[in-house]
Amino acid sequence: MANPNKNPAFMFGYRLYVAAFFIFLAAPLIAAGAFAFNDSLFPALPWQGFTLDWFFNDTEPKLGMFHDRRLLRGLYYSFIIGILVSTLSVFVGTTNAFLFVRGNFPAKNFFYILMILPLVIPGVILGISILVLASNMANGVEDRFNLELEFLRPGILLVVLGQFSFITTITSLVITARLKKFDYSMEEAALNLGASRIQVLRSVTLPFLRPAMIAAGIVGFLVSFENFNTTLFLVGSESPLTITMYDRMAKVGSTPVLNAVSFFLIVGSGLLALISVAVQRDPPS
Amino acid sequence: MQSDIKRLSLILLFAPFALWILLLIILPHLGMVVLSLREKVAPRVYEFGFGNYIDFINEPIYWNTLLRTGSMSILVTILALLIGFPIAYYIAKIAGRRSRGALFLLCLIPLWVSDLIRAFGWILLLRETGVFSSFLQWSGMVSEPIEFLYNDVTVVMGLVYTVILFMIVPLVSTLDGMDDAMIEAGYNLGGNGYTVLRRIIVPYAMPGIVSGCIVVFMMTAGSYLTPILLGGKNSSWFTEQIYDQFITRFNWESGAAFGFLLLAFTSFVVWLGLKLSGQTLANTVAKS
Amino acid sequence: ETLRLLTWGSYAPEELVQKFQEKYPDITVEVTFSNNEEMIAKLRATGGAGFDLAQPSHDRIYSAQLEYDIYKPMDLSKINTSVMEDSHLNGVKANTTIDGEVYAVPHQWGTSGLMANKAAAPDFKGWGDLCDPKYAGKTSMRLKRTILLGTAYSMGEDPFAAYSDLDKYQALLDKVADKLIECKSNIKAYWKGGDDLSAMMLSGEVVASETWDSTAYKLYGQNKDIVFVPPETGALAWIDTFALPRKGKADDAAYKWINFVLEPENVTIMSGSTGAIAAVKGGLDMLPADKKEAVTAAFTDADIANLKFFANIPPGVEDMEGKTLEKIKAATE
Amino acid sequence: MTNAQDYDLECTNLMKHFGAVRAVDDVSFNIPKGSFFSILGPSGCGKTTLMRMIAGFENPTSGDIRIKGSSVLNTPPNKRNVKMVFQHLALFPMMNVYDNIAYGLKCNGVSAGEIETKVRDVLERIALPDVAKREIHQLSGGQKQRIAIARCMVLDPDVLLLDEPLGALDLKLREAMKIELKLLQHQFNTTFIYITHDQSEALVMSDHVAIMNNGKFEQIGKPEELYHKPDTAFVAGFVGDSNRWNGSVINMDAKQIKVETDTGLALVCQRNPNDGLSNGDAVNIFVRPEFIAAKKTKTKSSKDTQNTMSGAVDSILFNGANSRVLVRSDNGQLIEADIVVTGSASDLRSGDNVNMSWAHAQTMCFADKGEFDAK
Amino acid sequence: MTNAQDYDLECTNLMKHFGAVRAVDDVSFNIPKGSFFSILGPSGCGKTTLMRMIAGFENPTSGDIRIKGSSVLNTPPNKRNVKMVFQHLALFPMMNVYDNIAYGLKCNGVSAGEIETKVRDVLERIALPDVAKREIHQLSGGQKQRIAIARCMVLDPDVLLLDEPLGALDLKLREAMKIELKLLQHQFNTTFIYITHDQSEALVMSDHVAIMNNGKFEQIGKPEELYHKPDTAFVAGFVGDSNRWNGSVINMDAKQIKVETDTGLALVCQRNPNDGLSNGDAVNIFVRPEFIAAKKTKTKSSKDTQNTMSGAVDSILFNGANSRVLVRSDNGQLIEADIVVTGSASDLRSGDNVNMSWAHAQTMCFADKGEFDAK
Ligand SMILES: Nc1ncnc2c1ncn2[C@@H]1O[C@H](COP(=O)(O)OP(=O)(O)OP(=O)(O)O)[C@@H](O)[C@H]1O
Ligand SMILES: Nc1ncnc2c1ncn2[C@@H]1O[C@H](COP(=O)(O)OP(=O)(O)OP(=O)(O)O)[C@@H](O)[C@H]1O
Ligand SMILES: NCCCCNCCCN
Ligand SMILES: [Mg+2]
Ligand SMILES: [Mg+2]
Repeated sequence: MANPNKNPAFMFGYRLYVAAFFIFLAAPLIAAGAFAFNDSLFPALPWQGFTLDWFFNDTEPKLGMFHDRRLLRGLYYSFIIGILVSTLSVFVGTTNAFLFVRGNFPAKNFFYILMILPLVIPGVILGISILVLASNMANGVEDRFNLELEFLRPGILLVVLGQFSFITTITSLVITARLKKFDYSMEEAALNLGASRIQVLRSVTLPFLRPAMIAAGIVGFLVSFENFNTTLFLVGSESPLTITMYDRMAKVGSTPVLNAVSFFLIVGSGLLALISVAVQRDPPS
Repeated sequence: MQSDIKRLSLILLFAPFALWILLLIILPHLGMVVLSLREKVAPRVYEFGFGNYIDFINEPIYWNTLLRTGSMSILVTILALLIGFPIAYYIAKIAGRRSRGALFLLCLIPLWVSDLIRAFGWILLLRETGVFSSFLQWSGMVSEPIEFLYNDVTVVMGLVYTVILFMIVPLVSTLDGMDDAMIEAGYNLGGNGYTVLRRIIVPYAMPGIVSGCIVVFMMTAGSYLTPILLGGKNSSWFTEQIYDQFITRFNWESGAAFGFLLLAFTSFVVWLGLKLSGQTLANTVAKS
Repeated sequence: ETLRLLTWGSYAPEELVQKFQEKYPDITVEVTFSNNEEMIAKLRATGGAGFDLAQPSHDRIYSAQLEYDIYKPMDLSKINTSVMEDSHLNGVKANTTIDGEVYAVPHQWGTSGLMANKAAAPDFKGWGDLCDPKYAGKTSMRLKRTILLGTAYSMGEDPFAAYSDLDKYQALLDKVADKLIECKSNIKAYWKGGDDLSAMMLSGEVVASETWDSTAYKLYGQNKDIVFVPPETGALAWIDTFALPRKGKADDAAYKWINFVLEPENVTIMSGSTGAIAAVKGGLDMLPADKKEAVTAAFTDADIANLKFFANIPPGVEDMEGKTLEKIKAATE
Repeated sequence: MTNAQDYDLECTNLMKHFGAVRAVDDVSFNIPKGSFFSILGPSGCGKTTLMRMIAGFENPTSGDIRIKGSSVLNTPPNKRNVKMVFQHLALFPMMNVYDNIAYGLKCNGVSAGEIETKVRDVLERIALPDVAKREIHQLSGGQKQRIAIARCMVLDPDVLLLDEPLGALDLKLREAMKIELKLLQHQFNTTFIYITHDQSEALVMSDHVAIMNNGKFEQIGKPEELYHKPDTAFVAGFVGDSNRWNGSVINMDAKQIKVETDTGLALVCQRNPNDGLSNGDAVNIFVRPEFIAAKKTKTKSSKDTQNTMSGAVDSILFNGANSRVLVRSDNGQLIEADIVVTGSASDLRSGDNVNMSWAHAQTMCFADKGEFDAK
Repeated sequence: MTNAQDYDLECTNLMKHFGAVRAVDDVSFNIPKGSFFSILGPSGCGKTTLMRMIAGFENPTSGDIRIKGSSVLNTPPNKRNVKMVFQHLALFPMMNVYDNIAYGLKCNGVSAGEIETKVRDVLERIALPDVAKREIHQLSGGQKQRIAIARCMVLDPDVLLLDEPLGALDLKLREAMKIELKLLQHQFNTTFIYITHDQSEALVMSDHVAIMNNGKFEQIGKPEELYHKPDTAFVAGFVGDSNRWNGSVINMDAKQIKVETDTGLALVCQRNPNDGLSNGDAVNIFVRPEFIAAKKTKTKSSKDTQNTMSGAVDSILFNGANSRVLVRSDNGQLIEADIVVTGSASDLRSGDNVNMSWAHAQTMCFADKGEFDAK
């Protein structure tokens, strides 16, 4: 305990503040989740009784989320995008980690700052700048060669690239931090014991990085899953879940099915977050 | 031969980095700047010029919105720091070993749920017929329903809510690295609670504070959903302005100019903050 | 084969989609919900790719096509135009013909006007009433061009007539902006989609609002006090259309969908979902009973005669209106 | 407590319990003005807890702490005139040397001019006059150490607490700092309370040493007393190296005890007046290596005031001045004795037969409390 | 190189330059089969660099390295049969003990069955038969140490290199592991090359020790030789404690040198045959504390084979068996001598007048190369 201030009244107040803060943190999530079980057509008070219809019912008007094809398709796209983004960004994050921890090249500091930059560029701007570039290229090619490069048009690929552009910074930082803790002599020890360079990488270095790679992958997946700002500009006809939900909310009308999705996501993300924390925990040494 | 291999592997490692930064960050931003320098003179006819920027300067609505976004983002950053610091301190320094991990996790959970759901939750709580208002009426504290939504205070609160985790996480990690003995030494040498906070804890946590502030400020200035969904009739956010240029006005040229202006403006604020606090990007954001 | 639909919320009820897919088992329907501005923006970004059928309103096709070239001409021979109400069909054709090619056909029509809760606001009748201090804090509107036009009418002007002289139109817009800025304090919130409006009306948070008639009809089903009020200066009429994005890849499926939803029993399902009236002969009668009741409760023949159809937006106007809206949004009371 | 003023620090019946753990268990002691007092004990015995109570970071469960005669139980840590040097020093990395030292003075509201003078002065006294403007990370380990002490001493404390301040240093530096610390204490003439689990630190530097075990003080005394006249088996075993046998009392008089070891050896030990032993009791017997003379067999000269034993040299642990010989006694036990290796022909060699002898007076014997069973 | 096979490792004129730094500077040595060879030197003298060249992690600037008679300069590190125990051990935390030990065997393509046998076997030999399934973090410091050695030994290396493997351990454990390492080396009967800057480690364990300074070997010899017959002033000063004077040669014969110290003292030193000294040369004189007898003044018994000096006891550095007395000689210099403190009345006390004496033969004298000027 690092607070010699043992004044009990002060500590009580402090604890109360901390408790209030966590209530503040949880409140909207609880609200968003709880109304999923309200047997009403509107996500609002009064409480009409408990129901699971918003998850499992298969007929309108109370179409449950597991029967709502559009939501499920959004979920599916989110999933695909998340997997692609996290795989790609873990890969590049890993090469970046090696580059910046092991590599020695001119202007390394400058490049390192470049690597961090995407994290602080507003997502909206990342989205539009990539949209603009891709469209310009596509239009240019179309005008000149009369060739339609469909992959440069809003769609899954651009969404993946847009999210990848800043999620890679996150994965790079996570994996770099781990690689910095790597005791280089471990590689020398493996070489000394007779392993080839490839064997060293496969049996010592990568296994050491694995927890960070898994954690980075999960973080990347979750950030991708919840991303809105960047995706908004890059989405084509395959909308991921956040966009689907937003459209539903803003253009159709929200029913508690959105709460059901929220509940589902809160629980799912919570579990994933727990896993990522668990894999990263080092054994006590 | 040894050095050839080294060079080759350096190139192989550099390639993905270079492709990423060049194709997804640098070129798009250059493209955006180039686009922003195109003036529309007639349908499908464009000319090079600073017209979009001149429009921005000539139209108080635009720069007012940018200033408003900037100042509210600074306010949100300060509030997040003030609210988050005691929490981070509690987690890093006061909570017991086991509850520390749990509290930290609790802090993170909202992070993994999208803005949309969080804003949705707030709407359910705060609307005139929402949970709060109903509760206040039920408890007899008020007789009329109260609308908590659609005002700047709610927007600020919602933004603080959305970003505070990005303040707490770097703070916890810097405070965690601080030897408890340092605080005790501060008291032992005669400091009171306030001196220890001001002269020891805060200076020590400075990299974390700055890092948290940068990320929070940038996220706030760049946020879209929260101000849109919780904001009232008077609240406009610069990202919304950009969105409108792109989406409802089909004016990509001025949208690109706005995007560039937002980036330049926020970067300037961050640069100023770094200068004032004597920190650098590399030893703050990169560390957390 | 996939049919990618870019349309309004509720314009592709699940029931109908299922039915369509049963009829054409090799076609899967994917729906993206949008609104007029976003439809154009999306198609502009994709250069007209990514979607096979879009449903912008009749007034939003001509200039968008001129400027961004996002649609392809329609092959009317593949559409069962005979079921369509001629006036609508001809109106839309007139609005969307460029170089002799027709770019859209009508689907449903409806009006933008007012909605009021009769119990709380019995004498609500014109656009101007939204700014009546009597209802301070209890009215709402959508900050889009409809309210600009409506307010212009309520001030005794004819905005569509002013389209021909953009300077005059700008002057009008400035007047309208002043009026709406002054009105701001009276408004509770600007609604953004059908949903927040419904919630505010049903909960009683607002008692009157600018609205699409279809939203009002839906609410009428829940609360008979909530009715659509055609403004005394005339409701603004719109026709949502079918248009083919330039790089759509499933034109046949698109035509199939168009013909399919114009079949009488499907019209009823569609209107049940949207609240709008199909632009087919006898469309009004194909409304489900409750909607029809709502329409008849709302409209007299005089109101129908007084409809003001949205005129094509000439180039430049969109920008002027956009700026005006921004000004209103940014103004502080 | 008549002349309480002679003591800088008095602790009476001090206790600290953490739940079921009695970290500090009824400890009383007084420390006279200006002395160097060490607390020596194994890890986890409660040393740090005791020190933290004195500094005010923990509240005692019961008992009293008096500084310069008045109780400080209700004085908050920042008001006690007891300064502390932390194990990892806890220098403030965001301040330079000057600011680190000036910190306490600033907290006390001392004027800038006076601060300047005092800091210069204390830097002179620790022989580092030129480092004022350095950052902490630019100092060597030993310099940091001295700055940490200076930072406290500039405040002129009644008592300076040092919690294993040498623990983090490397071997050579630790040796050098031992001497230096003692000199600094002379310099400042302030009471130092020094915590350590390294006996050589405690023995070399201290005027008095308290041996702590399991939250209790086992013995307080001068270093030589502890080494030569330990009160308990724990102290005998913990302070200094020794050869140890377990055995039992055969018979005894007022001055001597005859014991037989478990290995069948008969030994005569010095009697410790209050040992409370009686015939047949289990005992631990200790003999320090430096008191065992190991001589080649030909030189046979045992007096009857000595215990003797014969064996063969198993190995020589050559370590310069600290060399040892390991002798395997005839009944198979390994015995350690100090030897001087001169490099000449007279040195012992592996395999030599030797006689070992040591005085009865150097044979220590204590009731066996089971402390050494685990080994 | 006729019987090269008798040497496990030969280095000839080995050099390694990093830019202007000559980390290893023309070093040659041969290590006979099965011996325990230590390299002892101050930090930064090039020990690690030398070892890394042997292991293949650095290429020598010039010179040759031969293992079992054949040069390994062109053999990559993973093909050299030289295994290495790293300072922080570098055990693989993501593998358990078994997999750590099996790692090298797997890399060599040994069959699973054989691996099993070999790992069991080596675990037996390091007396840890039951830890195979443990994770690394479940081991104590000493156990980790032994696993790191086992991991190398299971590969049956020609030479085992150990780079300060005890550096990270705490004091007590380090003492215990010293003995243990020596035993393990006996066990495996493999050549160990052991790097350290701690002289007591080198002296206690090694068959031969090389003293390294500034990239060069100053002397190679048995521990006793280095201690008692150092070749250079550096070795005399670095190995063991000593009292040192600077002085100059007055006159000399084949066996002895007469010197006068800068403080005016006349001393007689043992002559080292190849010291290359002549009259008037500046010299460093060393005397080890354990050879100085400090007796109370009444016992005056100086022989003419001894140097003598009188003074008064300044302080007693009591440290049990390693106690020292600091005597202030009549001309003001502080001299350290070992004493045995028995706790009896005959012990020296501060202020006692004493005579100090030591044999001419124990007085070492070397040409002054300026190494000690800085002090
Ligand atoms: N805050 C605490 N809560 C519970 N138990 C504690 C606390 N602080 C110390 N202890 C326990 O009290 C006992 C004494 O701890 P203390 O830190 O005083 O030992 P120490 O003698 O300083 O040990 P070391 O030499 O390892 O520093 C230990 O058993 C420890 O686990
Ligand atoms: N890769 C390198 N580049 C440049 N100089 C180096 C390199 N490695 C070592 N040196 C220098 O070579 C000298 C010898 O270093 P080395 O690590 O061999 O010393 P050491 O004897 O092992 O020291 P220690 O006991 O501190 O480990 C030092 O001056 C060091 O700074
Ligand atoms: N300004 C034209 C409005 C067109 C509205 N279409 C409305 C569909 C609502 N569900
Ligand atoms: Mg302690
Ligand atoms: Mg080294």
